[in-house]
Amino acid sequence: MLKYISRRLLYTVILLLLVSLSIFYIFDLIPVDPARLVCSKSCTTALVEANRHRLGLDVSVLEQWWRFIQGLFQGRTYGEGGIKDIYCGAPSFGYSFNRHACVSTIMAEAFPITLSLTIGAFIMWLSIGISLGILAARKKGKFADRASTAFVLIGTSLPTFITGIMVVLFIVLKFHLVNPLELGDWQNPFTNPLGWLRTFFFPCATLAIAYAATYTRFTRSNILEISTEDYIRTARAKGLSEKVILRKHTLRAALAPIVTIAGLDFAGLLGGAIITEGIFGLSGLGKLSIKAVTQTYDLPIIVATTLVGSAFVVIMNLIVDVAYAYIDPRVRTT
Amino acid sequence: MSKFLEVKNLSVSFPTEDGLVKASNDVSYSVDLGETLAIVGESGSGKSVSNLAIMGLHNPTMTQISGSAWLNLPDGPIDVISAPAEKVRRLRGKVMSMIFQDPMSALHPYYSVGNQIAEAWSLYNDGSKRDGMARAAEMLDLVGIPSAKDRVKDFPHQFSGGMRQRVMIAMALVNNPSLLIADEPTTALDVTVQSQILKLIQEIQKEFNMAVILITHDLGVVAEVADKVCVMYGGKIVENAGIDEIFYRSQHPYTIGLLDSIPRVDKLGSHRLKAIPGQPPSLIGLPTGCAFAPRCEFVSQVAGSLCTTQNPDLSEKTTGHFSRCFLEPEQIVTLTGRKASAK
Amino acid sequence: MPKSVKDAALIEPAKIEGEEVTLRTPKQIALARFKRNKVGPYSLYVSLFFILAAFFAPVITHLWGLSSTDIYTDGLDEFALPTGGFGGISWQHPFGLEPGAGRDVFSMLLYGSRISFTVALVTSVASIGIGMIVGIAGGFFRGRIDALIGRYSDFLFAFPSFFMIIALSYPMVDRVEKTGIARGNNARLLVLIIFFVFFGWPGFARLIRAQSMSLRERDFIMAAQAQGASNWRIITKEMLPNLWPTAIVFLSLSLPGYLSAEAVFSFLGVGIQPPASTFGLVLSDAVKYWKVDPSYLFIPSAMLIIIVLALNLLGDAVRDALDTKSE
Amino acid sequence: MSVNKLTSRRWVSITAATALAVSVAMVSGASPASAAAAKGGTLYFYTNSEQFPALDPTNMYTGRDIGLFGTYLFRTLTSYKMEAGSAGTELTADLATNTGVPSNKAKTWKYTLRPGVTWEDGSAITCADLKYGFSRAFALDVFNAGPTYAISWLDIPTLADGSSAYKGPYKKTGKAAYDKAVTCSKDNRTITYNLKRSVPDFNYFASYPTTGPIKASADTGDKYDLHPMATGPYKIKKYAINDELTLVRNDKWKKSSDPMRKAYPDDIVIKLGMNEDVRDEVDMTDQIPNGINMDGLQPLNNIAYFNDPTKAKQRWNIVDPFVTYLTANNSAGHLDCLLVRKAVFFAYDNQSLIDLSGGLKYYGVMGDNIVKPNLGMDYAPTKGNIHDPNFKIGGNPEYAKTLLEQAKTACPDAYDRATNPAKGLKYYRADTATNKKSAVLVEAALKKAGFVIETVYKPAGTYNANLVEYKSQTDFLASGWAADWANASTVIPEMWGNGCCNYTKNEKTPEYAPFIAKVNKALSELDRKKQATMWHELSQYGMDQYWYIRTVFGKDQATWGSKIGGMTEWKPFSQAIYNDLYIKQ
Repeated sequence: MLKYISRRLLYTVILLLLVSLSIFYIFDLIPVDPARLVCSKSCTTALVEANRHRLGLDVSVLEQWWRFIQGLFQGRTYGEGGIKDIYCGAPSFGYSFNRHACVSTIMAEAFPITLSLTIGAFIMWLSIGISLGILAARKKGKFADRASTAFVLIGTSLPTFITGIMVVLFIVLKFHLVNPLELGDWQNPFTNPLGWLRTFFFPCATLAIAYAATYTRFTRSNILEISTEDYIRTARAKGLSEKVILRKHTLRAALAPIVTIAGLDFAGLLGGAIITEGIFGLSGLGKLSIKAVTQTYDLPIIVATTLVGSAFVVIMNLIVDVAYAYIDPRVRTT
Repeated sequence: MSKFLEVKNLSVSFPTEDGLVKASNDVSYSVDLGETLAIVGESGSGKSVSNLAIMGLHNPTMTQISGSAWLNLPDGPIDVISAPAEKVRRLRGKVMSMIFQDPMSALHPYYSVGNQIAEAWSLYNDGSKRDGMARAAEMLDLVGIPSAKDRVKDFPHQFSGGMRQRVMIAMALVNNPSLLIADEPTTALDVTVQSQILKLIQEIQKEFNMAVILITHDLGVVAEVADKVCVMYGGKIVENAGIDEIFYRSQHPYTIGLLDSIPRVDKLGSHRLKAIPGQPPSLIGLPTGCAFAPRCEFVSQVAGSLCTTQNPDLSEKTTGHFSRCFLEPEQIVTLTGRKASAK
Repeated sequence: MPKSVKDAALIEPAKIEGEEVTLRTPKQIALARFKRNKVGPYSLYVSLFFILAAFFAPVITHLWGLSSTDIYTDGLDEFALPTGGFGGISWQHPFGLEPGAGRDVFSMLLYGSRISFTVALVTSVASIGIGMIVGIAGGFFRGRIDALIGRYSDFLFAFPSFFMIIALSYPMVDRVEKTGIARGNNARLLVLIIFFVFFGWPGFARLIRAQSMSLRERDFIMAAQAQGASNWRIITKEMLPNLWPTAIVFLSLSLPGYLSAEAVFSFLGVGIQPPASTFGLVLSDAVKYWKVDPSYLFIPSAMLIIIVLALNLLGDAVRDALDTKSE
Repeated sequence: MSVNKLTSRRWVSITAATALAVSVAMVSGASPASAAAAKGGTLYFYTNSEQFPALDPTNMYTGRDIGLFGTYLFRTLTSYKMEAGSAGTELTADLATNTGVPSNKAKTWKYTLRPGVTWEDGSAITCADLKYGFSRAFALDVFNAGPTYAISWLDIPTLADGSSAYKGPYKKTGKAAYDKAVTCSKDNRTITYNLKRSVPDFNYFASYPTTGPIKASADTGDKYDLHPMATGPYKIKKYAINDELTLVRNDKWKKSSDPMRKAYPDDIVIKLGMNEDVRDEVDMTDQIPNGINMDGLQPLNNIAYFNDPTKAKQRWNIVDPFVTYLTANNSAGHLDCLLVRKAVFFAYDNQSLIDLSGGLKYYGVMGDNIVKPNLGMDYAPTKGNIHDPNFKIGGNPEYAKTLLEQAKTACPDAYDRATNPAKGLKYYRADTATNKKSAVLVEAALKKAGFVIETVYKPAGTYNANLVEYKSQTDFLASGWAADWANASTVIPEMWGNGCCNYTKNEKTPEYAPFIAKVNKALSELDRKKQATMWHELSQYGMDQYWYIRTVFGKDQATWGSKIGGMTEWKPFSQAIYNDLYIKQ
């Protein structure tokens, strides 16, 4: 197992290196010149060149990438050549001249927000999705089945930018549940759990609405499928009660594959929930990255957020595989 | 009324879009402690259905059941068909157990075999998890799994098919049940393993004095272990008799056909295997009359094309030997005798 | 024990112990099961209705005497809001007028769903096509091909596709326009589809790969191999017929997914642009008007919900019908 | 500074400088504080923007921010009087003892610091701080958003590539020249600026934070933006982008050295990154009674809000300093044909476009000049354009067609581009929701007149930065401008001449040379009245050329909570007199 994990870790590192290199190359292809973007109106060629140097874009893509990798381990000084030097310690993801801060600092501020949002939403959608899925499977073909399917599907069919706005306008603000000034305020869940809950409950619920349907349907169909398995009949033949069979036998097997999709969804969200964060004023990774990509064209932030996003996916893939091996003994030994 | 299990007029049917499927039709049989009853038939003959109903393992929403199945327990008889589901559940695993055809899929892949056996044990016994595992090891040892103590923590996929069936048996017997229903327990196994398993069932039956119902399509298996035999065809019992009666004086053309289709060591080299012509009943457009009539080579022997117009009753041809055929025992003897001469 | 048991009636035709004994083909069985499903046929009719409506948008709007590009400013007040109740709903404008620009919402939605369906359909079909080929190649030939495909799809999975689409859509559209293949919205449509397919196929390929790996071990494939059938023959004659049910289910479930995805990207300003009017564009515009013109938000929302719901339920019904295991 | 006001009403895009409004501005709703102003409480602002374009004074060029932070955080040598009405457009001394002493034909300006003025750390503000602050604007590689008047005015040699010989305080180059141009007295309290040419308006420029003091020892370069040192009555406690900016009282600030600032609230919190729909709902339901919406409402919500009689005292609708316009690309291969440009003008459906953005009442009215009437004497109505009998506000496609028909023979190339389906006109626009909607109207109206037009959407965030590049590719650009102070010299040369932001590409047209000659003459004209007449002529000249196809005189609305007291318009910025704001107890 240990050998397996270490081999996977190595693979993960290689994959991340490749992804980061591709990101550098892809963004080099984009016909937007960040050096010109930050050039003032009295822009001269010399100034553009100076900007390019300051942004570290005056070397080949490969070297840019290499410097980036070095910076990750050694820290890096930005804006050499006269002006006050800016040093970002390891792991340095770069310096954002738009936000006047080291990207690692910015990311460190945004990450707990995104993490809270993701974990909260994850717990909510899993509990909603799985419990409705169980309900639907047990009442297959009956009203409860159809009602729960319709409920989650309606929730999913509307894009988040509609459901989110609805939640804010018609629930949160309408009933004065959260002071609009505190909307999106970061609260430490350990020192102020209530405040944290106030900030994150509704955004999490919005995301959960969007995701729950997949899990309801997945749970339902898996339970129905597993119910026909021979070993469930065996369990019944043993004299186990239906409750125990569902809990111990059916669910264990039916929910095991959910680990995979849940892990990937979770990792995907860790990269940022752009729309939800925007609506609820949460300054998480999603809002950070979308602004960098569409507005400021802040290359260091783009690289950092995309890389962190894909790191989550890759690492979560690893975790999922290990977790799956833990759950399913058949995978463990092969 | 002293047999341990008495099944009376048990009918099991499934309502479907195309109509009511009478999978098991007015079936009656009995089996006593220490006795092995074999139920024989091709796939689709309804041989499993009635036993699943006895175990309460049928899908209650999709099944219609009539008739009764009495278990004569020490504290009084109980009809498992009409008893409340919860009461029947409390009998499962304790009084009656069942093992299934495919040991590959009948064990939960995520739990160790010891865990699964211990779970069955702890349902009816007080004791810690450790006690349960100890008991599981004991049972695995009993069913002949080598170094059972080390293997309790192994998972089903780490066992071979035969070993898994042994695990199933261990699990079924962990609470010393009085009735064991074995549904094609050897079908999915290698021939060499088959007889080992059958031997195991036999031994255990003796040791625990159980009633055993062995469901199979394989008359070879029946010959090895059964005391009496029910032959089923098209959802009905067509012949019901003691083992010797069935093998040496079978009264139904279907049984005769089945017997002819198995290799016989005692007649090695001297006979050719014969298949029953035609298909098992498709049950679509089944002719009025005997369900076996379309495949029966003796139809012409019955006067007035009775076979195709009227369904014969299950009647006692000789003492304790029931058959569902218009032909009388003498006729069968002559007919098969003529056949025998051909062999 | 009774001596004789009187037979009650004939055994009803159909199945016993859940084993098929009829002579129907799998297709017929699936069809019968689908028809038996209470929701399936209705969701099919609803989906077909909307798809046909989208396809015949020009005809329908013409018959109604409308145009999706005409501006009915007469129906707007000094602040460009529709006059009359419920967003200006009338016989002439059954879904009312678009606040601001004054287009007919009915024809906007018809034409819009046309684009949305195009994106969803083309993307799904293309993803399935590529996924099928790659999945079979990986699952059937295994070895180095499989490893290569696996690594590549790992790479694509790890890629933050969402940002890539957002960041790259402008330059990509530029490039497409420069090649002269397509211009304007057609170029954007093309780019969106390319992106969706590019990041979409690995998911389906994995599914197919797993299936073809298990199919490969099945007796009938072994039998075909034993008879010396060529790989090509095995794939086309033996594997494909067993894989298409998966493809159909995937199709019916990915359609609504891509409909929503298109909506989200339009909302974020990537993808199709006005004067076209996809669901995403209309909805993201309607959010701004919810207070003064709620029906402008309600109608497209309801329409999208109905379509997505119908497609999802259709997918479920198809899956249930093709699933040989359940029931 | 160019603006892209048509795109949205959010303040990020309104990055132009200030305007001196001398005409009568329409103020509705707002009335001078009737209740007694009181100290205390927390004053909230909220905005959709995630961060301020700049908090670093050197980079600060947004009118609103100059007013806001000039009141609360940064003191400058001079300041506009924080008073209602036209008094607000007058300068007063702030850090300095007077509004400046010009000499040598206004080529030398001298300021002396007021005694007792300090930094937030208690140290005294010195001439060296002023000199250092002024020098930072030369470091264009670090600060690129502020005004650049300092570079073009100070008596420092210019290099061959047009840039200044002095490269700012972070580099050694040209330091001697700067030290000569800006000098400090021995007591470090008096600063002297030596300019290349006469600049009688230098005192106005001295109200810009970019001219204010920066303490060299506290300068952190690029990072200074996150926590600039305060000289005003408040200092920064927390600035978290996308979260909030919190100002608390600066206990080193002394009323005795600053008679002007009132500093009523105890704290000022600016909530950043609030969703637009949430923000509008907050306004409409008064959920933050002691808060002010910094952005204005979205057009539709704006209408709903202004129709609500209970909100009468929580809103105003004023004429803002901006002119928004549609620039034609006058270069060859584009719209180098007056007839085609005119045809576009007459084909335009201005009514629908204005309705879309809030109607004549809230968005603005059609303009007839590049100079807005707010500018006073420099504005005069022009002839032609919207006064042409053929002009219809909803568009006159028939007339446009006849003009196009004439163009067919007069300038076949431009005609071909405008009408050939294979070519067609291109309109580069920022990719925003409102633009998408208006594009529908623009395309429909032009198609009606026989044009072929395609809207090309460009990323909103980088749109302004790329205007220089776009201007030669597109046929139209939408933008906006406000005068830096009350002289058309900060408008006409900048927009049509060789100033910063001429996107018309008119340099190669035959009409340009005579125009620029007249502009230069006007710039050097010392008689203000004569100069105004010259500006009238020049605006008529440019409008006749249709270098700008259409102009709109914009309006601006503000809304605030029920507990906000003291909301009065501050003319130079079309913002509140922040100094007067207080929380009603």
